Amino acid sequence: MNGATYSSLLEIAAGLVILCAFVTLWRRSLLAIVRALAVQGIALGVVALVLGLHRRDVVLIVVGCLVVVAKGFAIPTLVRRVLANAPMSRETSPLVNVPSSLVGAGALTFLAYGTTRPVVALVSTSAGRLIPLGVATLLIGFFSMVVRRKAVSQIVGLLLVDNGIALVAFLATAGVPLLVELGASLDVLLVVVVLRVLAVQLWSKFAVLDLDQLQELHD
Amino acid sequence: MLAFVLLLVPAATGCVAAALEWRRWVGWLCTASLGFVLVTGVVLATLVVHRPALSAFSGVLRVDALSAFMVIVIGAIGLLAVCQSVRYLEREIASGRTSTRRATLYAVLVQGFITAMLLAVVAGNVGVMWVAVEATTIITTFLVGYRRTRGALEASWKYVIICSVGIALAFLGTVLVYLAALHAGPGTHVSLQWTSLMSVSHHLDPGVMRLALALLVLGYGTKVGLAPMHSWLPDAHSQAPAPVSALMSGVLLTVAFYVLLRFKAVADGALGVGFSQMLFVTVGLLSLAVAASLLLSQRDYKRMLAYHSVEHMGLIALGAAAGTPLAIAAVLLHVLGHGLAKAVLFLASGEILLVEGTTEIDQVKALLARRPVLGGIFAFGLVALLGLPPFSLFFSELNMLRAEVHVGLGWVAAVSLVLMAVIFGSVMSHGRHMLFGARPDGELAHQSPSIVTVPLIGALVGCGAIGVLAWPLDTLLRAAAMVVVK
Amino acid sequence: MSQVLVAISQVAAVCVGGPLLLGLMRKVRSRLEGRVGAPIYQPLLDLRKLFAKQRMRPRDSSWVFGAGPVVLVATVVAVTAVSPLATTNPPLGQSSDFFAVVFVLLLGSVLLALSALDTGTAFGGMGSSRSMTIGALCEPALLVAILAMAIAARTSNLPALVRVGLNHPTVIASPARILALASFLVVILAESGRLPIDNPSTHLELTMIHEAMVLEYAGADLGLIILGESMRLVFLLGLFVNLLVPWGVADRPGALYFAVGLLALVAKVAVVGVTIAVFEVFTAKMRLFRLPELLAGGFVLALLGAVTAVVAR
Amino acid sequence: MNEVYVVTIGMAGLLAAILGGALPASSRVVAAVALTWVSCGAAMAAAVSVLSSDHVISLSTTAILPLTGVTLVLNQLGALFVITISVVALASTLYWLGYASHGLATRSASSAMPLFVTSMLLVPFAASVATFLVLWEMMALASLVLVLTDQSRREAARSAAQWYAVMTHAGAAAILLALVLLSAHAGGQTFADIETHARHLSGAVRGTVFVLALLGFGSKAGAVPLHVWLPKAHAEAPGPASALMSGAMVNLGIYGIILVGNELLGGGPVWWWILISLFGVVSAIYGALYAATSSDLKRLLAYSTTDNMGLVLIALGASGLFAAVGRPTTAAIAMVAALLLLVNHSVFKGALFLAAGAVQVATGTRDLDRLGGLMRRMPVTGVVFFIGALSVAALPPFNGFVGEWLLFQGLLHGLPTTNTSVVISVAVAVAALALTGGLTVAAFVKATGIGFLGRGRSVEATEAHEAAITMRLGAAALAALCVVLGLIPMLVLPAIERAAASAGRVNATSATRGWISLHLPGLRGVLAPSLLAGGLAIAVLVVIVLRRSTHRRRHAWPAINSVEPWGSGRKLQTARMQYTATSFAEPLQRVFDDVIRPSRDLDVSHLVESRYYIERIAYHTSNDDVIERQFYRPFIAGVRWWGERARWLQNGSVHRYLAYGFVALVIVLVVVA
Repeated sequence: MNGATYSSLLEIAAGLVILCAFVTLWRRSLLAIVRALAVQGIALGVVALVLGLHRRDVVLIVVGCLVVVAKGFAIPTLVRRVLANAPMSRETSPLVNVPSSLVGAGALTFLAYGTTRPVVALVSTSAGRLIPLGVATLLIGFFSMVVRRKAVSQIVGLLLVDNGIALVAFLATAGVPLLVELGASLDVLLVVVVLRVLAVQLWSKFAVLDLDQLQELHD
Repeated sequence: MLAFVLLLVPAATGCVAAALEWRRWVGWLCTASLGFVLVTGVVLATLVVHRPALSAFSGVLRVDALSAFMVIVIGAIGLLAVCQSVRYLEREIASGRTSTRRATLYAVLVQGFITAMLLAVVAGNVGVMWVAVEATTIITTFLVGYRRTRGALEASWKYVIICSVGIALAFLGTVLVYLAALHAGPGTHVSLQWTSLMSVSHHLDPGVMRLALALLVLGYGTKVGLAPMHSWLPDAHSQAPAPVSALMSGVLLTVAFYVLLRFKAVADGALGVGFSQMLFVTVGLLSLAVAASLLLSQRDYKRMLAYHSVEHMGLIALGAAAGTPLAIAAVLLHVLGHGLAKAVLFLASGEILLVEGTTEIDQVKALLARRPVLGGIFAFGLVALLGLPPFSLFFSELNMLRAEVHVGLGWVAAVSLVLMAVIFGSVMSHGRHMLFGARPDGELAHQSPSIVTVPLIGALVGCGAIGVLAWPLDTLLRAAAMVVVK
Repeated sequence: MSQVLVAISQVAAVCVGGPLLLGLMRKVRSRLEGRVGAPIYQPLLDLRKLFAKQRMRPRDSSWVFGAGPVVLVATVVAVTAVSPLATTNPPLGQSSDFFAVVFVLLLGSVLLALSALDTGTAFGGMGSSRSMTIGALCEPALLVAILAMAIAARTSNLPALVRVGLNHPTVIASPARILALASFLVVILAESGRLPIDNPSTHLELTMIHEAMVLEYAGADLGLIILGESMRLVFLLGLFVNLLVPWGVADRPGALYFAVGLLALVAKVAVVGVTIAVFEVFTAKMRLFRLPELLAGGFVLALLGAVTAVVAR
Repeated sequence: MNEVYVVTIGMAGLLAAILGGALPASSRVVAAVALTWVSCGAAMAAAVSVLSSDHVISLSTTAILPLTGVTLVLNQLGALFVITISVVALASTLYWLGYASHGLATRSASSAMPLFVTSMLLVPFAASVATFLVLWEMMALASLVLVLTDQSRREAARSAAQWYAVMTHAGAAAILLALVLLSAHAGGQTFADIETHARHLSGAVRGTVFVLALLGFGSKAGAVPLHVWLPKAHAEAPGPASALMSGAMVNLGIYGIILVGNELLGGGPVWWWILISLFGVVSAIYGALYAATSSDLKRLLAYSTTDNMGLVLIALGASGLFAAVGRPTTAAIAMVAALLLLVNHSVFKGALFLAAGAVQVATGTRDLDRLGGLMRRMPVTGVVFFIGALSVAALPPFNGFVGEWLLFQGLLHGLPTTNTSVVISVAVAVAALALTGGLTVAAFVKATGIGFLGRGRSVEATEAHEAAITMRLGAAALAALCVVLGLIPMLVLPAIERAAASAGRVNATSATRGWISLHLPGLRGVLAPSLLAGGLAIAVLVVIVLRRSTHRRRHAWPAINSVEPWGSGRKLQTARMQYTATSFAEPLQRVFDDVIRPSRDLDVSHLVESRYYIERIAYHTSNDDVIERQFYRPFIAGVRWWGERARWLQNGSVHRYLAYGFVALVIVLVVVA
C-alpha cells in the first residue's frame, strides 16, 4: 500500500468515525443512532486494519478484525436488543435541541483540535494529525450522554467515548499492548452487557424509559 | 509467585462458591480466603519492606512495599466485610428478600471484586491496573444493584455510566502516557510497565504528560470519588448492601487512588511537582467543599457516610499534593485508618437499617440508650472518622497537614481545616440526633448479636492501635512512601 | 508597745468619734432646719440603750445573720488600727495598703448584704440588691481613684500616700490628686449611705437602701451596725482629709505629736462632717436609677485623674 | 527515675480508664478513683521534683504515635500547672466517690473521668506538636463524654455538648494550624526545635501563629467572644466534671497561650500583648456582667470563669507589654500575678463547682430562683460555697485577694511610662479590673444570698439533705486551701516564680519576697495577708466578746430570740415574698441594659367578662448570651442556609452529574493544553 492510498484511506475511515458521531447527535431515531454506531465501529476497525497493513503488523490486523466484529456487529446488536425489549424508539426531546447540539459538537471539534496540539506535535506522522478527530468523537460522545434522555442514547454516547479513545490509541501509538487491548475490549463489552441488563430491568420492573425518571436518590 | 497465589486464592474460592449452593460454611470459606489475603499481605510486606520488589510473569505482577501495604488494606477490610456478609445474607434469606441462588451470586461477585482489587494493586503494568479497576466497576455494579429495588437499580445505572466515562478518560490518559513513553527517546525499551515508565519519566514530553495526568486525575478521580466526578458515590454507597458499601468505601476508592499515586510519581518525574500539586489541590479542596456543603443538611445516614468518604478522599488528595515522604506515609496511614473506620460505620449502619428499617437520620433516635453496643460502635466510628485521637486518622491528618504547610501549602491546610470544622459540626449534629436521647418508656435495651459487634469492635480497636502504636506499621509506611517519592 | 497604743487609741477615737459625728451632723441639720435637735452625744446614748436590749433573729436565718454586724465592725476596727489617721507611722504601716483597706471594708459590706438576704424577707433582698448595685458601680471609681493617687506616689501604701502630701505639697495641688479625691468623696457618700445617694433617715420602702438591709436587726446587733456604719464614715472621711490636707498628722514618733495628730484629725473630720451636713440640707435624694450617672461621673473623674497623673510625670 | 513518673501517670490513668469501663458497677468508681490518685500522685511527685531542682523531666520514644513519636518534657511552668491540676483532680475525684451514685457511675463516665484527668496531667508534659495535640484532643474528647453524662434526660446537655464539641474542634484546628506552621518553619516538630528556630521567622508568620494560638487557646480558656460553649458545657457537666473543667481545663488554655507566646515564640511586639489584654478586658467585663445577671447557679459560676480568665489574660498581656517595652521587673510581677490568679482560681472555682454540684444533687435544680435556705440544710456545702464566693470576690483574707492585689501592683508600677499604648491599655485594664471586681461581688452575694440564705423557695430546697461525706470532704479540702492560700500565699509563690521565670525571658525568681508579708523588691508594695487576717480575727473576737458582755445575766429572757420577720403589717410571710436572683440582679441589669439586651415579655390576660379585671400577668425575662444571639446564631443560620442551597448540587439527575464531569473535562482541556 503506497503512502497516498494509506493516508487517504486513513483519513476517510477516521472521517467516517467522526461523521458517525455527528449523525448520532443529528438523528432522533434510536435505531438510526445504533446503526451509525455500527458504521463507526466498522470504520474504527478499518483504521486499525489500514494501520496494520501499512506497518505490516499482524497483531494490529488481528485487532482490527476483532474491532470490526465486536464494535461493528456484536455491540450494536446488543444495544439493538435493548430497543427490542423496551418500547423506546425516538429521542423525542433531548435536553439541548438538535441544532444547538450540532453547533456544540462543532465547537467541541474545534476544542479538540486546539487542545491536542502537544500530542499531534509529538506524534508528527500523517496518522497523528487525525488524533483530534478521536478526541472530538470522545467529546461528542460525552456531550450526547449529558443531553440525551434515553438509556440507549447514553449507552451509545458511552460507546462513542470509547471509540474516540480507541481511535486516539490506534492513531497515536498503533494500539496499546495486546494484553491491555484485549482486557479493555472485554471490559467495554461487559459494560455494555451490564448496561443492557440494567436498562431492561429498569423498564421491565419499574417502567423506566427516560433517565429523568431516575431521580429518586438525591439530597 | 506469592503474588499469583494471592490472586488465585480468592478467585478459586469464588469458583468453589459458584459451584456450590450458598451455605453458611461457604461464607466462612470466603472469610478464610480473605484471612489468607491479609496474612499474605503481611508476609509480602515483610519480604519487600527493606528489599527490592518481587515480580512474576515478566513483571505483569509486581509487589513492592506500596503494593504490599495495599494488599494488607484490602485483606483487613475485606476480612471484616466478608465476615459480615455471612450475617447479611442469612438475614436476607431468612426474610425472603433473596434466594440461595442469588446469595451464591453475591458470594462469587464479592470474591471476584476482591480479586480484581488485588490485581489492581499487584499489577506491575499500568494497563493491567486499568483493566482491573474497570473490572471492579463491572462487578460492583451488580453488587450495588443486588437488592434489585428501584433505588438500587438507579444507583447502579448512575454508578456504571459515570464510572465508565471516568475510567474511559483514565484510559485515554494511559494511552497518552504510553505515547509519551514511546517518544521518550531512542534506545528505551517501551512498555506499560510502571518501572519502565518511572525509568524514563524524566524524558517524557511535558505537554502530553500534562494532558495525560489531568485526564488520569479526572478519570481515576471518578473512581476515587473526587469532586467533580464524585456524584455517583452517595447513591451507590447508600444503595449497596452494607458489606459491599464497606468494601467500596473502605478499599475500592483507595485502590483507585493507589493507581493515581503511581501515575503521579511518573508525571512528577516529567513535570516536577508543581503541576500535580495544582491538580490535586484543586480536586482535593473541591471535594472537601462539596462534602462540607452536602453534609450540612444531610437526611440519610448512609449518604452522610458516603459524603464523608468524599471528604476523606479530598484529604488524601491534599496529602498527595504535598508529596513529601512524610505526606505519602500519612496518606497511606489515612487509607488504612479511613478504610477500617468507614467499613465499621457502614457495617454498623447496615445493622441499624436492619433493626430500625430506615436510613433517615430523623427516624433513628437514642441509639445509645436503646442499643448501647451498636450505638457505641457507631459513636466511636464517627469519632474515628472525625479525626479524633486515639484513632489513626488523627495522626494521618496531622502529618498530612504538617507536610502541606511544609511545602508551602499553608493556605490549603487552613482552608481544609475550616471545611473540616464545618464537616465536624454537621456530622456532630447528625450524630447527636441519632445517638442521643432517652429510651422510650417501656422499651428495653436491645443487645446486638456478638457476631456483629465483636468484629466491629475489633476493627475499631485496630484503628486505635495503629493510631497509638508506631510499631510495626511505621517502617512499612515509610518504605511504601519511598516507592512513589523520589 | 507604743504601736499597740497607737492602734488602740486610733480605734478608740474612731469608735467614739463615729457616733459623735453622726450626732454632730444631725445637730447641724436640725439647726439649719430651725430645730434645736438632740444633743451631739445622743447617738452614744442610743447605742447604750441598744446594747442592753435583747437580740432578735428571723426564724429561718442562719449564722450569717449574726456574723454580719460583727464582721462589719471588725473590718472597720482592723483597718482603723493600721491606717495613717493620726500618724503617718501606724502599726504595720508598711503593709497598710490602700487597695487592701478598700477590700477589707468591702468584706464588711458584703457580709452585711448577705445577712440582709438571710432574713428571708423582701426588704432584706431589696436593700441588699440595691446596695450591691451601688457598690459594684462605686468600685471602679474607687480603684481608679486609688490608682491615680498611687501613680504619683509610685505606691499604693497609705502612709506613704499621706507622707507624700506632707513632703511635696504640690502633689496635693496636682490635678490628678484633686480629681481622684473628688471621685473618692463621691464614693464615700455612696458607700456610707448619705444624701444624695441614700437618705439615712428614711423608712419609706420605695427609697430605702441601707435601712432596708438592717430592718430585722435589734438590740446589740443593731447597735453594732449603727456603730460600724458611723465608724466607717469617720474612717473614710479621716483618710480623705489626710489625703487632702495632711498637715497636723504626726510624722514622727512621740506621744505629743500623736496627740496633736489626733486633735487635728478630729477637727478636720468635724469640718468635713459639718460641710456634708450643710450640703445634705439643700439636697434631695436622687432616683435610684439615676445613680449610675453620678457614679459614672465619679469614675470619669478618677480616670481623668489617672491619665493626668501619667501625663504629668 | 524520669521514666517512672511519666509511665506511672500514663499507665495508671489508662488502667483506670480501662477498669472504669470494664469492672462491674459496684467497684468501678472506686478502682478508677484509686488509680487516678496514683496518677495524680506520680504527677505531683514529678512536678515537685522539677520545681525543687533545675532539672526538667524528659522522655521521648518513637515506639508510640505513628510517624512522629512522643516527646515529653516537664519544665517548671508545666510543673506548676501539673500541681494545680492534680490538686483539683484529687479533690474532685474524692468528691466523685460520693457523687457516683447520682448517675455518674456509668461505664462511659467511669472511663472518661480518669482519661480526662490523665490527659490534663500530661498536657503540660507534651513537648512536641503531635504529642501536645493528641493529649489536647484526648482531653477534649474525655470531657465531652462527661458533658454528655445527662444526655438521655436533658436536651440542654446534648445541645451543650454539641456547642462544646464544635467550638473545641474549631479551637483545636486553630491551635493545630499554629503549631504546624511553627513546626514546618522550624524543620522539626519538637518544641525544642521550634524554640531555637522560631526567633528567625518573619514577623508575619510569628504574628499569624500567635493570633491563631490566641484564638484556639483563648476559646479553651473561655475568652469572649469565643466563650459561648463554656457557660453551657460547664453548667451541664456533672459536679466533679465541671469542677475539673473550670478548675483545671481552662488553665490549660492559658498554659497554651504562655507556651506559644512566651516559650515557643519568645515574646513579641507590643500589639500581641495589647490584643491579649483586649481579650482579657472584654472577657472580664462580659463574664462578670453575665455572672451578675445570671440566675442559674452553675451558669453563673461558668461566666465567672470567663471573667477570671479575663483577669489572667489582662495580667499576661500586661506582663508581655512590660517586657516588650523593657520593664522586666514589672513584667515578672505581672506574670507571677497571672499565674497566682490562675492557681487561686482553680482552687476556689473547684470548690464552688463542687458545692454547686452538691446543691444540684440535693435539690435537683440549679435555678437560684428555686433555691434558698441551704446554709441550714447543708451546712458544710454552704460554708464551702461561702468561702469560695468570698474568694472569688477577691475579699481578704481569702486567696483571690492576693492575686488581684499583685495584679494591681503590677499594673500600677508598670504605668509610669512614655509609651502611649501601654498607658492606655493599663488604664483600661485597671478600669476593667475595678468594674469586674464590683460586678463579681454582686454576683456572688446574689449566688450565696439567694441560693443558701433566707428561706427555701421550693419544696426541694426546703427538704434538701447534706451531701455524702466524700463529697463534703472533697469540697471542703479545696475550701480549706482557699483559706490557707489566702493567709500564706508564700506557700506557692516560690513555685510560681520559678514557673514564671521559665515561661518568660524575665527573671521572676525574686519578684516577691518574705514569708509573713509579701514584699515586691524594688517597689514600695507590701502585703501581709496573714497579719491582716490576724488583725481581723482579733477584731472579730473583740466585737463578739463585746456583744456578749452587753447581755446582762439578770434578764430573764435569752440573749437572742428567734422571731417571725416583719412583714409590713402582714401576718404571714412566705418564701415567695423573698427577693429572687432575677429581682436581685434587676437594677444591675437595668444599668447595663444596652449591653445585655435582655428580652422581656409581659403577658397580661384579662378576664373574659371585663377588660378591667386582670386574670393573670406573666412576666418573662431571659438574658441569653448576647454574643451568641447576635453573632453565632446568624452565622449558624447562614451556614444552614448554604447547606439547604447546596442540596441542589446533588438533585439526582444523572445528566447533571455527567455534566459536572463534562464541564470539568472541557476546563481541563482548555486550561492544561
